[in-house]
Amino acid sequence: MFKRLVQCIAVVALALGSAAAQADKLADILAKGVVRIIVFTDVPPFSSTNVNRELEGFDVDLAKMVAAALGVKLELVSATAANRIPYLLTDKADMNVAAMSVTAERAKQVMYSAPYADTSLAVYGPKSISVKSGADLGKRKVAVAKGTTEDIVLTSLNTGADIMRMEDNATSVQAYLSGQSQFLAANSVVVVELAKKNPTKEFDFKFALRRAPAHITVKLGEHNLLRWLDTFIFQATLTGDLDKLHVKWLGGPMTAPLPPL
Amino acid sequence: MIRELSGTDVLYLVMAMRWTVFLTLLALGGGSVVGLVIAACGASKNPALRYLARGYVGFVQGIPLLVWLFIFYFGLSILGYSLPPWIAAALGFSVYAGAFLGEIWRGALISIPRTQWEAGTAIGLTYLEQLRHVIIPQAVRVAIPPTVGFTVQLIKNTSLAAVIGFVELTREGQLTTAATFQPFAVYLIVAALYFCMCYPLTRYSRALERTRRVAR
Amino acid sequence: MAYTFQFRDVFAQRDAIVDGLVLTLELSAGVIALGFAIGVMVAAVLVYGKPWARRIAAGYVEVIRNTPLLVQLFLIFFGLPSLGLKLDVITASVLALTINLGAYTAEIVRAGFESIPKSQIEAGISLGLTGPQVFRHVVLLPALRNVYPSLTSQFVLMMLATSVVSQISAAELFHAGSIIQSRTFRDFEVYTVIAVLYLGLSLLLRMGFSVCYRLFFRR
Amino acid sequence: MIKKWIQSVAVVLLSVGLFGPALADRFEEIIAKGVVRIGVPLDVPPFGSQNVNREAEGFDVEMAGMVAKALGVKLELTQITGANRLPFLLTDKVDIIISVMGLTPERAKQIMFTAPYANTSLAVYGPKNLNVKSPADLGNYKVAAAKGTTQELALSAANPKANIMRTEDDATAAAAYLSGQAQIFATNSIVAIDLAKKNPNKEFDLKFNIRRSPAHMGVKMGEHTLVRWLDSFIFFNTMNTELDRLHIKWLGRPMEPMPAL
Repeated sequence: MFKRLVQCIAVVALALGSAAAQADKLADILAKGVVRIIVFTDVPPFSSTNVNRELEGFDVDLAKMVAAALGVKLELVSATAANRIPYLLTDKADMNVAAMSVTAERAKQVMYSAPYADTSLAVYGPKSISVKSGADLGKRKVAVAKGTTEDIVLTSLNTGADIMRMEDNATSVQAYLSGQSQFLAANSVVVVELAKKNPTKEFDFKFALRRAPAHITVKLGEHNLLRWLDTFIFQATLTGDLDKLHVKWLGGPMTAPLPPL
Repeated sequence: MIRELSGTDVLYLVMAMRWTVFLTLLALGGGSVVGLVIAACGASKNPALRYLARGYVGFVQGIPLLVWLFIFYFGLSILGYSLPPWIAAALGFSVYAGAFLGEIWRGALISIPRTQWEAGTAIGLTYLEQLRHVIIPQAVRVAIPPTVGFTVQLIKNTSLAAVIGFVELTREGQLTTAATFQPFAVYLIVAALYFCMCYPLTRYSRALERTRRVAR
Repeated sequence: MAYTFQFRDVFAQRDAIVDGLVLTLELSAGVIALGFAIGVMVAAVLVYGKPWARRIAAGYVEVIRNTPLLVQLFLIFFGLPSLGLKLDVITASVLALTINLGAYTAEIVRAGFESIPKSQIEAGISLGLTGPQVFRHVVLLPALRNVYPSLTSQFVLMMLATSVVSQISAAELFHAGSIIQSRTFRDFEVYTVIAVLYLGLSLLLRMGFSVCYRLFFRR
Repeated sequence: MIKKWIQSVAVVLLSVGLFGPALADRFEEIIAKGVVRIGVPLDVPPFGSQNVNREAEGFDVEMAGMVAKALGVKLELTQITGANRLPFLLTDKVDIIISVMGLTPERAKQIMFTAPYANTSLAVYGPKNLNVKSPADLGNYKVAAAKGTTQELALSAANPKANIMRTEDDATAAAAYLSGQAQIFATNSIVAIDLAKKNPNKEFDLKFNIRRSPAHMGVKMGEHTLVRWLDSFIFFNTMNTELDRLHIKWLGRPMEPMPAL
């Protein structure tokens, strides 16, 4: 009798459990009490390891806020730019807080939340050269990491400038620091960090290529979770918590209200 | 936006009393049915039935009335049975009033001396017949004053039906308060109206009790 | 329709619930003790007092029993300050609940007193007992025994009724529940937890009272 | 053998019964039935209250009428309270709640919020001689606030040590302040202005603003078509200045731009 009762309960629990797991990611997270969030390990100031090999940065703080607001435990999953989407799609994580900006291409695979961090892509150079738009660049050299959004936007401007398409961010920065190029096209956040480390070099803002806000992403079809994240970001914007993260990690408050998604 | 408390408000408060009365009647009707069963079980010779009645009373009285209304209106909805508010209220109040009435009436039944039962048995009546012809007529006299007393409490407790959408006297008072921001004045009026409903009943129960005592 | 119960958010705030539970217990204990004392005194006045005292006592009982507890609470909390007497939340709560319970208790105990035949009292006096002795042994204890079930029912009801003081922000069990409810929107979970706790409290109280019964009335 | 068979039947029945084919989409259901059931408060002026003839009126009530009209269906208003609005929504007794709900990520785990439709701001009031300029200055002063409201939540979060008197509703909080049971009163700015007019001998000095507190509609978790429609409805009515008209009519001032959800 007792055994049968236990069996029955087990059956019900199983039915409930499995159904909940299939039903919906948000319900699933709440039921398990753990949220698994993808962050970078090598993109300061968004997420990188400190001297004690602990992850820290804007995204890490935000991930903590997400877990706290959900009332569940946080499990950070570190990933690279290349595998952050596959991790999400194969259910190795529930969401991606890895400074991802919107492209129509990526939006075919993942869903974007409202933007949470305000960064922009811009062209920087020495103070002495007056440049206010792409046309002012003339035939000067601009270093850029190839295939990035900076590269795509700068190329599409068709300025006639000499675009030095370097292998990655680090080499394009090196090209600018060594004087091989007069200008550098990069993310504003990266430039803030660079300026701190290289006080002798001038990083004067010339003109903006475009704003590139960062978004949280979830698997296609997880509407409940996405709506929750939008709500969370709305609230964090309103209470000023997001602004605090901007000041702490990006060196200044949010410039303007982020555009809605 | 905040308006003054006016005579019309008082009029509407008076009119809200009809819901209070309706809900009270609903509770008394349903509660009597449940209460009779509980009282009969509680006064029976079968110990299992007695325990059942006692368990029911302890369980029901231990849970706030608000929760009972919640269970019948929202709880059943979760299970897929959606009831109209007044049926949910009728069920919730019946369960609740049944426990109290059952307890009161059980007390009245067992206050009838054993010898009366034995006399019934002696002339060959069954348990139900004994109840009907011998015990209940006597017990009713004992039971009426506390029953009326409980009705007075019930009248005030119907205010909890606001949680499932009824606008009876207390809720009407709350709504008026919200629009006028004068809780003090509004609740004094509400108190006076409750007093008008309850006091005559209390007087009546007093009178009944006196005649009973005289009769004894 | 299916609803998935999620108790995590509710249990995350168990400290508030425990604090509320403790306050409900304290309030109930204090109010039952005080209300009982007042009730016995008023009942004595009702049955054995002088006519004018009887009338005052009857007036008190009628007014309290025929008006809602919430209104009595509001009068004490919001009304008295205009007369210059400002009571804090807990004092006002205890006062309102005590006055309320006193009236109900008086009514019940009065019935008990009246169930004691005059002849018994006369017998007590003729045995040479003093007035207080007669009151205690011949009137009070037997009277209480007669009305014990309704008396304890009333006390349990009072425990449940303490929830009304949440209206003026006393942080008892129901208040804790509704705060959590308004934060998490987990209404069903909160109400379930609160209902179970109240049920537990009332069962405990009933057990306590039946132990008391054995202690006092079955020597 | 039979036992096992019964078990599997039970499992199937359970999973079908509890998590069977998803219920029809609520939005389509509303259109098909020709009725939308909306829960509004009647105890929160100026959003919802009864006028002297017991007709429902207020910002939320008018909003509900606009929603029904835009959907082209009949409106069925249900009066709800803070204590029962969620059960009404979760047990399908109403389709939408329009009841000056403030959004929090915690609440968003249970229902979905639309874009904001009304802009209110919450503030703290007191007598002139009290020197209070921020939540930190509250010290031991007793602050009356209706429990579960955004002002109460925000104050509790800003200063967990504040001596907050959590009353049943706004009217009770006002009574506490007027009777002197509380020294400070946290409420909606509109309510405070009205109260100050009615009680000229009591001081309602603005101490500090707590925060903006937009109001959102709520729908059941998973009703994405409905929430998207409501978002579009709100966007549309922002653009054609209908929302602005409602703000002026009920809140006495035009709408300020609101953050997007």
